[in-house]
Amino acid sequence: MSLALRDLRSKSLLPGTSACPGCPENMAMRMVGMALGNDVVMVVVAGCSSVIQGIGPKNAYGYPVLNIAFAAGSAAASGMWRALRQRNKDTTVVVWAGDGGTADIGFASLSGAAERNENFIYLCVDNEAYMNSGGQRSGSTPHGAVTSTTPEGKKENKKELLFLMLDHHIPYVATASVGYPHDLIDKLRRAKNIEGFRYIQVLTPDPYGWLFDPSRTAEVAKLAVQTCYWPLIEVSHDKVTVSNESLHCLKKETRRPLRDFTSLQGRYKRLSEQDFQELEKYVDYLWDRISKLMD
Amino acid sequence: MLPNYQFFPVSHPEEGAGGKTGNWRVVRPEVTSKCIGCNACFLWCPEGTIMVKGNKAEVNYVYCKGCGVCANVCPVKAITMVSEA
Amino acid sequence: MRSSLEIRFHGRGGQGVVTASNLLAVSAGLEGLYSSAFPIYGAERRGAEIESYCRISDSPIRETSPIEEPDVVVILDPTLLKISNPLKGLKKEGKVLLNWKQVPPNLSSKLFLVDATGIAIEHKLVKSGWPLVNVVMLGALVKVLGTPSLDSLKTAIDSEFSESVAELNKKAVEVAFNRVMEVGSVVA
Amino acid sequence: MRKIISGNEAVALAVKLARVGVVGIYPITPQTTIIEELAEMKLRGEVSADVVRVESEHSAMGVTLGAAVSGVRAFTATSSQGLLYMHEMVWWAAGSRAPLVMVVATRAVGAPWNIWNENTDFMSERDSGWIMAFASSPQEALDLTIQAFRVSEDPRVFLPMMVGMDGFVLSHTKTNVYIPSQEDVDEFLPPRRQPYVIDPETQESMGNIFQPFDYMKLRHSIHESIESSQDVIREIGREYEKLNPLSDYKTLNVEYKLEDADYAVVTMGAWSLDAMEAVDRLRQEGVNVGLYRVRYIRPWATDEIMRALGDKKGVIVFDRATSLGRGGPLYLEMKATIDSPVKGVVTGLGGVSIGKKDFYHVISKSIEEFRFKSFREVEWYYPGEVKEVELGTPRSSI
Repeated sequence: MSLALRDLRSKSLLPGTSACPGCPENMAMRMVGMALGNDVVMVVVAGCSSVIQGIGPKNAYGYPVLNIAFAAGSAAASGMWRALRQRNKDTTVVVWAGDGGTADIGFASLSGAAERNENFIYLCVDNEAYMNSGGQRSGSTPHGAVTSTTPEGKKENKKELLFLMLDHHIPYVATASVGYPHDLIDKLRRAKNIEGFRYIQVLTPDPYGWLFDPSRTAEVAKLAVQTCYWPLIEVSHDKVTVSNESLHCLKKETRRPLRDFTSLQGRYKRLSEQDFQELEKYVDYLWDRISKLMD
Repeated sequence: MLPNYQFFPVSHPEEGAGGKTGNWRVVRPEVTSKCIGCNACFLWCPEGTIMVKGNKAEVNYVYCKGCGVCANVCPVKAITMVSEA
Repeated sequence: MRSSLEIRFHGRGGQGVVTASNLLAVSAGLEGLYSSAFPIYGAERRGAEIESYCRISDSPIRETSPIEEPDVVVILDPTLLKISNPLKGLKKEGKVLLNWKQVPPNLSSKLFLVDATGIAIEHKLVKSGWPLVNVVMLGALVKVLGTPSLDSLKTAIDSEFSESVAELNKKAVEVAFNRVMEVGSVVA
Repeated sequence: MRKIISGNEAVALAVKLARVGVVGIYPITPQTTIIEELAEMKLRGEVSADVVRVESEHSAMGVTLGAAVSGVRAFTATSSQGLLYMHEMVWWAAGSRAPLVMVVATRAVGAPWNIWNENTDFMSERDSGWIMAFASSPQEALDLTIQAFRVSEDPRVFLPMMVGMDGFVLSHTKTNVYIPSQEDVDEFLPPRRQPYVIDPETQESMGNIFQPFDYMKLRHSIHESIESSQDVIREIGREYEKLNPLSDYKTLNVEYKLEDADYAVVTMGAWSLDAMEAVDRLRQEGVNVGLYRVRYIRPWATDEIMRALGDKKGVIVFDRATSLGRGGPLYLEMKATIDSPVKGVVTGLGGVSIGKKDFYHVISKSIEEFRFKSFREVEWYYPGEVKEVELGTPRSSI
């Protein structure tokens, strides 16, 4: 799965954005550009990306963007692709939302659009908290993570959007990580050629919310996959594929220790032994369910 | 024939929408002769400010924020972070 | 001077009271008259008392409020006479059209009777066990009112129902038109 | 063509005639039959619009806005709680300067549950930056909905437009409606115009962060657009008379027997017609009274209103809506516009039925009060037996 450089020109993001240094969402946005080409419009819901675009009348994103209220991304995209189709355009419509806009406030409109099998790609950039407003807990925050609203460490597990979206019977569901650009780019390219609702959730480790050195963003994104905290999986028309980078996770014995992932991050500073076991149980459970999917 | 009171918050793609972000930098990436032009830095640069030209990575210092991701992902450690001080 | 008619329908939820007033309005509209029809709005359920209204005029209708002093009261279900007063506010010379076989006691008004239930059953206009008397009553009503014509009513029925249902209803309204009887002012 | 149809059917027909591209629909009484009718039309192949059955009103406006900014005519409709749930998106649509049209079949706002007519839902959006018209008949609901697309897509305006109509009283009343021909509507509505299009060809984006100065400039621009829309509405209204020769849209608002009147009644919506009956009766009795029907809440026709009402000895404003703690919104607007004595009457809330007799009673009583210069600023009027005094605030004696 190698991609030549000429395939990887990206016009989705122009230098001089308002993102924090080391921003994983910017990485993902550039990869979207590498994958999808130019015939793309975006709906960006409230979140870091509303700010990252910079100050109007300039825009750091190379794609036309409709910025919209927090809960309205999937709805707006539903109207947009229909309007473009009526105007005989083959444009790919992409919703770009964070985990708050996906798992929490935007979930009703996401679920509605998925149930209607609307024809667009929904990209959730999951940094596991409300990072734009200062790192508050979201439904996607993992067990044990300290956030500005869970200073004690979150007591509940991460909401399983992967499985929730699978239960919507949509043609394409995938997870990816900015640690593995080729995997993400391949998935986006496959998704582009599928009609109907396509959901991709990309892990975007945030150095400022997860509390690690920003130079290590890509490294943490890889570690999440290697320690099997984050799966790379694709379900395309019910065909389940676990990416090569994640195959070792199917067996518990071959997984890299979860500590290698958690110990790098300040957000797990309050992680007790019991919390850690809870997190490990979560990983076991995750892969049990994935194994069952593959049967 | 748009009346002069009309104003629409429309924006267009342009570099530097967040300002001259090179000013944010406290450490700068410097590409040494060890560079093999593999494009890892290009792939992961969050700002799109590093490009391989003629088998060697070049940094756009106008906008590079000095996050150090490029140095971290370089497989041959060809990028060193140098203080701006 | 404007000439206008105000008709109030009384029935139970599920009897098609609203459809009746709508169809009357449509029939009048077909003759170039002004008309308006609307029900008492609410979350009425099957069996509950229901009122709907129809105004017919030769000039534009301005009033939008429920009819308090009707020229004609149409009662689709005689049992309503026991539980409420459908005749409230009826004008002095006002008329009552009642779906019943017999003359009710204590009904002080110019009364017209038609056995719409019987006619509905005769014409197999029954749904979920309930005779569909609403349209049948209109056949009698246009006779009582003198306007709109039976033909306009039939045209309105064609626009409202599928062909087979329309045919049954058109036959039924004709029967009702011919069978309605004036029983005169009944004074208690 | 003339037909006996309901207000909701009239609106659905207007949407069809305007060749709308995308309709976002979500049910709520009493608006629902609009969207049911549209879905039926779609099934019968009478409209080519995409009818999107969304999962909430918030999404209904999301779909409508998304379609509008990407280049097609878009429409939605709602009522009451639905409009309130949509509120955020209503503002977003105006800030995005998106030409689109929404019909609001008005209904009271909970709690408690009440499905009957009241205009507070509609009136509560008057600061949102929309053009807002209110119909008084199913005919006007159809006419204003067609005109709304034209107004909304005019470069001097470029704002969404909301058409209100009284829930049930208009939405469900079947009456005579003149339906213009498709050819006439096609000629009346030019091809879609909008300030920008979200499309790879244009590379235009909408709504990222703007600096405070620019933000204020945008708000000012919306304000100016609403003000300037008065001329646009009058111009379009005159042109609309070609479609419906019996219509009168030369002015934003409508006067009735006002010219020589000493006293004026101000109303909005369906009950204006009932009030006209009362005015006629009072005229017969020699009372010098006329009526002013507000058709546009935004723009607010200050000049028209000052000309019509500026010299009256007393103006009685009927509100079927509240700005709780201050009376009725129409009363407040009127009071801020003219120097004549203004009395506000709040009534007809939550479906309380008000007919010509009630108008006759309140108007004659109020005129007496004006004559003795002892009118109450805001009166809550209950028809029938309920005594207002029962609801008076008890004053503590300690």
